[in-house]
Amino acid sequence: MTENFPLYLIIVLPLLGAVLNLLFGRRLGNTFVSLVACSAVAGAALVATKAVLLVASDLPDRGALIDQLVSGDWIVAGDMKLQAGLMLDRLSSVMVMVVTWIALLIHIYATGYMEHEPDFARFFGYLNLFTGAMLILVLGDSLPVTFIGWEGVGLASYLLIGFWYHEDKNATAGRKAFIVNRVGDFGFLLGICLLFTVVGTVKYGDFGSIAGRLMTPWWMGWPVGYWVAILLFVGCAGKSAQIPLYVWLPDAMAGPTPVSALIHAATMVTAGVYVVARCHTIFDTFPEAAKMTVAGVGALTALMAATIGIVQRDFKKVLAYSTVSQLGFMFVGVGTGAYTAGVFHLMTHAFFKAGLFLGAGSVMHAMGGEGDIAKMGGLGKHMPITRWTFFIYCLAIAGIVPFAGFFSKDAILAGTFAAEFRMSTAMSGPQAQLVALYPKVLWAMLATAALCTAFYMWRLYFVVFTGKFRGTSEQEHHLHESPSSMTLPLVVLAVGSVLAGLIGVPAVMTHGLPESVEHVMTFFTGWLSPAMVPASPEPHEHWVEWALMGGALTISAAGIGLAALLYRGGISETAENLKDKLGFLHKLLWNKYYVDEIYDFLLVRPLRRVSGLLWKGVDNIIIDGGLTKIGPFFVDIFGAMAQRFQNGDVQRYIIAVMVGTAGILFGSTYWLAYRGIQGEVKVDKRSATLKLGDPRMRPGQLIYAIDWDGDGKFDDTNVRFNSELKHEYGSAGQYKIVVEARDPVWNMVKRSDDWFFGASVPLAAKVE
Amino acid sequence: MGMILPIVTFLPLVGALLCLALPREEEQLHRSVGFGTALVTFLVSLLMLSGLEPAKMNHVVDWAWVESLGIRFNLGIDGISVWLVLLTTFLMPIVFLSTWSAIHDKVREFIVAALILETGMLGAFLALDLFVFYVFWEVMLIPMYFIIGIWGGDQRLKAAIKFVIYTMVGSLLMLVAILYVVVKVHQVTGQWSFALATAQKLILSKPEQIYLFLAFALAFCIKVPLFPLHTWLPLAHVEAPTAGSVILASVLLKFGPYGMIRFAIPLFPHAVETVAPWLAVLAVIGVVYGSCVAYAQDDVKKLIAYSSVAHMGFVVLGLAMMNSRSVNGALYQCLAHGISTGGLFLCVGVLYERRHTRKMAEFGGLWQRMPVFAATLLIFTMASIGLPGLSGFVGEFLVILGTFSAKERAFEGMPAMFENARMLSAFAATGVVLGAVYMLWLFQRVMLGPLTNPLNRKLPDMTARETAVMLPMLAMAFWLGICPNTFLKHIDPAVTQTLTAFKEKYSAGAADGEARMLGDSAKPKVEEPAAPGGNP
Amino acid sequence: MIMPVAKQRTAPTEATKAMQQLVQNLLAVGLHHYLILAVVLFGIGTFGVFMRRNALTTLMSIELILNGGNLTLLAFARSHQDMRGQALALLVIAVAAAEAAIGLAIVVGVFRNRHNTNIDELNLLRY
Amino acid sequence: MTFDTTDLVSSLPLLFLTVAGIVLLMLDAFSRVVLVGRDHHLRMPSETSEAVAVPPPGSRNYLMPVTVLFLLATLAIMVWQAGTLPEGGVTIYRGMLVVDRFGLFVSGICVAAATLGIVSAPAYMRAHRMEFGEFYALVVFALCGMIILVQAADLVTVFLGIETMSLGAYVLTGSWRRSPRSSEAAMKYFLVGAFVSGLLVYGIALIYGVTETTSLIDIKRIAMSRGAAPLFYIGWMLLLVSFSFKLGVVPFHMWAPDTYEGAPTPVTGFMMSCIKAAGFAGLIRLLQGTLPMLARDPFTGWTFVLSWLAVLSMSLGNLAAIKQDNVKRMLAYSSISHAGYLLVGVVALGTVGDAARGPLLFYLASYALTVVASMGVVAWVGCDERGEERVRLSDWAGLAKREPMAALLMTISLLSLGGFPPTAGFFGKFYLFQSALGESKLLWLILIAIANSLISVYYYLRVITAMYFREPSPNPAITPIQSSAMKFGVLVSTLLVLAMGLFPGWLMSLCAAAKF
Repeated sequence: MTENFPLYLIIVLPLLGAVLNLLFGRRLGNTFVSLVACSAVAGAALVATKAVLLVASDLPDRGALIDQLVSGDWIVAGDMKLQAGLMLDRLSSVMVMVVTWIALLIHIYATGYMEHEPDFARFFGYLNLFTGAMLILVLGDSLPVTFIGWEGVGLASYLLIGFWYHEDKNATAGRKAFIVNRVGDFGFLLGICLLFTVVGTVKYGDFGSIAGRLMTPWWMGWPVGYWVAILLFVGCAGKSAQIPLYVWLPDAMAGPTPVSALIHAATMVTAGVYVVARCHTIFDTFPEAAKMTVAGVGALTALMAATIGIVQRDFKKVLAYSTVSQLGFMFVGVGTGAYTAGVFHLMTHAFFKAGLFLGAGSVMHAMGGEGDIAKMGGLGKHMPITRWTFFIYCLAIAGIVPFAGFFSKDAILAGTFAAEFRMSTAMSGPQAQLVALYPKVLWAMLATAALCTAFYMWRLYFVVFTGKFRGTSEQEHHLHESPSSMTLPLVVLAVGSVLAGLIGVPAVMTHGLPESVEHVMTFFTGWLSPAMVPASPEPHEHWVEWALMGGALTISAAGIGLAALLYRGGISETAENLKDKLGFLHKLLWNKYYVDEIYDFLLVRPLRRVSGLLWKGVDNIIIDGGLTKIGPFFVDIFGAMAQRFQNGDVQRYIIAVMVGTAGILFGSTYWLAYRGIQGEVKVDKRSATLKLGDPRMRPGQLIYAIDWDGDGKFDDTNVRFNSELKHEYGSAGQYKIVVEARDPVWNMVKRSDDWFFGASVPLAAKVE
Repeated sequence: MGMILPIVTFLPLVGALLCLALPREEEQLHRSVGFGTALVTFLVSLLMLSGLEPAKMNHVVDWAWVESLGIRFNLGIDGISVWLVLLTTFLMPIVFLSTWSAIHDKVREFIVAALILETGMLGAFLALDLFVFYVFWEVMLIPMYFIIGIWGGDQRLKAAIKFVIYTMVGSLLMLVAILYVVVKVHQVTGQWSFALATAQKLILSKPEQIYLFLAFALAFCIKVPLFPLHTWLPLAHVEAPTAGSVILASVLLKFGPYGMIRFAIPLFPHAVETVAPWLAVLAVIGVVYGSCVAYAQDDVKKLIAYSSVAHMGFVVLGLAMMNSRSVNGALYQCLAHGISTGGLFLCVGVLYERRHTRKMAEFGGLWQRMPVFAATLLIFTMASIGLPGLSGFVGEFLVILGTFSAKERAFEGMPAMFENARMLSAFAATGVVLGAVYMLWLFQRVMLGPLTNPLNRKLPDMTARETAVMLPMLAMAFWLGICPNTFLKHIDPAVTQTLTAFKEKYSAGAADGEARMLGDSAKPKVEEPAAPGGNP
Repeated sequence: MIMPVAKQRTAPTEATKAMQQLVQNLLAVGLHHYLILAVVLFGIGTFGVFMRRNALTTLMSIELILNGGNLTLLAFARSHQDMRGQALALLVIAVAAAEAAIGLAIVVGVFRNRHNTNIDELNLLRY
Repeated sequence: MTFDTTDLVSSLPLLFLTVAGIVLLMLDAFSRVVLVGRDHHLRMPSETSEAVAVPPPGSRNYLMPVTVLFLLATLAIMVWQAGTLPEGGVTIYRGMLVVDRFGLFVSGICVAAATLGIVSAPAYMRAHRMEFGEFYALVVFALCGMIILVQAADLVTVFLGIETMSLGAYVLTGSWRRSPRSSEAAMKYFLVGAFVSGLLVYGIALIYGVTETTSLIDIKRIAMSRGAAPLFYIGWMLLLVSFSFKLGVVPFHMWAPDTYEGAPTPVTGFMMSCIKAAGFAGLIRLLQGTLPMLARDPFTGWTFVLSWLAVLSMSLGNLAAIKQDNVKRMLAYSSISHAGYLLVGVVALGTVGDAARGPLLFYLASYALTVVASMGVVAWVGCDERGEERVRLSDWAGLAKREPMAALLMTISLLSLGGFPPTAGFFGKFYLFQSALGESKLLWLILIAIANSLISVYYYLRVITAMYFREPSPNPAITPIQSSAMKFGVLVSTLLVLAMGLFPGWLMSLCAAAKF
């Protein structure tokens, strides 16, 4: 782990490009901008490739390139010292390669796609910014550094979704994305805090040794590792659009299509998967409940999004739900411990999903920005490259052998089917059986989702590229194939979609092939397995694997076939009939299970209402109108009284003087006597001790008479004392004591049982 | 170097006097003098950094002032105050530059008021004598009152009076508390001394400490402002001119936390165990509440003002937690908030100068007309909501982390204070989400969407002067986000030192009954207090 | 006890004795009588100040009050066989005279401005 | 009976002032007087058609400088005397007066405040068409009374001092003869004052009756040896009442707002500063010299009574002031509340001891100077074309635009009254509260005082608000009085207020040295 390499170049180059483009791009023209943007990313890609080669060749299996970004400490606070550095190991190598190269392709694509955009420079600035931030995310050597990139990509995503800010809809979509991501970040941040608090480190390099400390029970009987994992997963669910935080991603399609391809399909949204894989030590914490949660959420998301995808009509929305669904797949992968499979799917998905989006962009480019697939159709003949690349992507995502999607999806499905959660070892009886059944349930959900995926992807393909054109004649007139800057990336990605899967072929299939071929074909597993010690047990016997593969293929084929049945050559009448028959279901799916509405009802509107209430009610009325007005109110009232009293009548003035004089005389004497009868009684068997007067009083000022037994007759009279007086009682009982104090100067008398001017002073003795 | 602190403190005052000597009509000259003075002050104040030993007081001056009462003109700087001082001196030239065209009425008066205000702020940050601190603390008040009242908006009278009255409520009680402490010191030692160092050695009984702490804390919490003492702030912010809002948000609010960590907490450690949990709860309420109320606003400035309530809630939370992470975070958040909110107010000033309104509904889609401005506002918005890499993140992160990792006992031997620190932390962290909610709402309503209002069609982008105002702020926003250790390397040792001293004093135990000085356990009480008038 | 008592010229009868005793008792006024008289004077003065509206009457009532004080002073001075009280009384009389003069001047001033001297109509200045 | 020369030398300031007063009276009396009828230039409001003796305008301008010279000379004599005084002072005129540093200090405050105050008088009188030549002589005579009062060592001189002071003040209050307000103010002041004089005489008589003496030292001795008799108490209460009346302490304050409002502004300033200073000095001497043994008892001692009077004065004064929109009347109420703060100092004197006297004197000095400055500005602000004072808040609106100097100086004065640093008022309050806190029993009183000064800040700020934040009223009728002497006087007093706040040390040492 000591190898030094200028990793910072990988992030600095795109960031530099961003700065240049944002600051000077407008003045320097589009050519310059595209040159800067593409060469920055290309530079990063080259440096990254060099670094990855270094990792592959010169480092031991679990080694990593590291680069101390800030010399010394980054944040120092008392006993806490955080460093900020970059780290390139095998896992991040995969990500870096995917991010840099796909980013480069999309940059190139965007130079064509955004050609006529007035804010060309801004767009590329943001895109470069995103690339830089994504690379920080990927390369960060600790959770805080990752978090910097994490938020950075969030910002870039916000900016790019709202790139066409002239429309409120786009700006709102951007805001929604950012805020939903923030909800995730809330968990992520707390996860970092918890991890740091309990374990004392947030560096990935130290994660190998923290498993023991993660076992500490923490809350509700679960180990701390579980909570850390859950909190981190909240962040991942936000970024990677999982239930319940997926709602932003479909809206995010408001951004330019290259953005959707790069950020909302290929790279950023997979960051959550990356983090789960990266922190697998934490997720592996016994009893793996966190992983079960991850897998469950992933499967649910995969299924839910896939079903929604079936009925959507917006080109990019379908792709968006597909992305959500595929991300669910990946989470099931990492959640069941098949980390390699998850990351593998991440990689292959990057190719074909980016391709799908770019294809969509190409189509919409030709359609003049139209996104409704109902208005397309028969585009295949106008745009052959787009069509055929799209065809390949669809095969890939549907999981047809030997396209990329088949292998990665199969790896996940197989991994899921084979998974055993260690929680079952901690349980017995039916509970254990339930846990054991859990992977199978997940598998079934994924299989259903895969069916849906194949169906809606091919529905998309058929509706868009086959049949008759359903748009306006003007649109038809303009239909054309996209420029080469756009088609080139399509082709490259198509090639990738075909080939990428071949480096992760399951072992059963490569059995018997030449060793070098086998090495290449199982390269991916071998590449990652040292970094990600596989937690899942050995896979099943070969026939099970073959059967699973066959099943998956069958499911995909079934989906494609169904789609062909209903949509080949345009939207068939059967499809329309089906829609009418299943009206309720269609409506539910069309409205995306009403999740947005539910959120609006449960969160957004209450927040707005509560905010208004707090402001108008608490702030303005209670605090400002009430609490801070009480004082002034009384001041005002008393002020008015004081003022009104001064009515200008001299005689009243003189009377006030006399009353004041009398008041002084009375007050000073009355209070003396009054204070004089304040006292307490202490009882000790038959004798009671009476303590009277204020200790601060001059002694001997008052003359007391005391009635010890409350019979109305004073037992002791003419007593002058200022400390204590004792009395012996003859018999036991409760006695009331009455004291009378007399001020000899004024003969002002105050009895402890009179009610004049102030409460009476109860004195009593209870003797035994 | 020995004289640098008084020089820095009084340079603005000299500038103010210079302005008074110049003829009233020379407005441009006055502006230049104001700007020049502030700039020179900033440059001179940078010298303070050289060779600064953060854990102790540097460049101390200790001059006799009112000798018979033991009042000494005692200034010093350590890691806690140095960045706050630099923040002040850094902001003032910017403020002067930003008001170049915004203030065109009574220019001389404005320059003089602002310069006097600067002297007050610097003095209060530097004072090591309770009396000197109080004097500077109050000196700040009146120029600010004038700045709000003369150059403010429609409701400026109400705002100015409210500002002063609120502040006075706290500061008068603080005055009583200061007097009480000093009288106690005198009763124990026989010496009159207002020195912070002496007062820090005084150990009082626990109830006394609680009352005195509350008296101090009230003053500081009003300044912060802590919920529910915050209602002066939105009004003052909204009505104040841009310069006033910037100074108010960036510097004046910082006196709350500064006073807490410098005075209230070290002086009355045994009160902390009782009061701090309440402060923490109020702070968290402030975070959530401020955020929610900010979301309900339709006035740009008011929204930012309420965001200050939320952000400063983090600061108080950090202080109340009393561990080195959170306190560092709190102080860091002070700086970050100074830059980001100051920047936001400067942005509002740019808008206000063009349109003379701050209603969000009046704007929308300004990005088309003012891209540079939009970028600036965006960066400050992001800094404000704590995007990593910008100023807001480090402080919030440290506070949340510090709170989350707070042990039940801030120190060994203290009673359990924070059984639910994690809950507090979680609630505070919702502020991160809510911050995004209201700030992005603001940004969208002002900058994004269609440009519908015809009055906005011809708005010019930022001028060169305005850009010059923003650039240093932007640079600082990035610097604070990227290289936190530039600042933490000074703050951290000082915080550690303060907490060590706190622990030391705490473990000496509260006095029962008679007050005593730290270090001497059983000193006989001095019989008759000597005359404060210094009778021979 | 201090005041002169009527001299007896012829041998008295029982009746005259009784009468004389009565007279003597009546005339044998002591310190307290003077003090009570002073209080009465003081009280009448105060009552006058409280009740009368005319500024001049009020002035005269104040003179009564001052005289009550003077009488007390003189009584005590006589009782203490001390001249200081007498001197003080003289001083008070002098000052009272000055006060009266000034008072009258003020009354005149008021009258010139308002044409009456009722003190309860002096209400330009209030609240 | 021969006069001791030391008597004459020691009472030199008093004698000098008396002579000065007579000289001024002569100068005025022999100035030219013309008889005028109902002159339309002067616009007498009076309905009477009688001719009035009115001196030609400007004929007596020289009186003010002459008076100032006299007062400065007196001040010089006092300074010289203070240097030569033995410790503990000199008792002169057979125990009637005592010349000590305390007395000299307070006399010095009075004379200095009067000097700074009267420089604004000629311009004021000219502007308000109230040529009144006796003004200066009366001021000087009232000052004589004050000096007698603060130096009094005997009830006789106490009475004499109070009366001399008051008689001068009565006349001065009514000196604006054509103003119904002025004469009404004088009438009210006089009636209540004379009534209270009666109480004073009666109180003195009772004390004399019980103790058989009028000398304060003897009274102290006798009271301490015999204990207190009811009559003594009553007498003492009556003395307290009459002092409270002079000081404007609630509930004996009711004359004060009316009188202060109605009196010509320089006279108001003179009364607020000098009479308050002299009255408090007399009260301190009376209480500390006569009744120290009673002070420490919290219930029967005078501290108990005075602390409640202090609470009442502070609160009522501030509460009523907050409702005023007449600046002069507001300052009158504020002076009532300041009497309350000062009473806190007196209470501290009783509980804490001699150490509290310095702060009290400091407060007196700072208040006297501040009041002189603020009243100077009130005079400066001006009058309408009929010569009526314009003292409503609305008249002050936008003063900063019309008269920036006046507004600035007034602001400083008001800040001082409100207790903002770095002014004398702040340090005065600070010092006072600090000394009072020496006895923790008084914490409650200080908290009330603090609450009150918060209220007071509000109404002082209202004036500043009006001056700076509001636009000038469109009515152009208000003409500021342009007089360099007045401006000079206000400026000097304001600078002194600032200097006392910034460098209070010199005054503190003077205060501390001002002992019996």
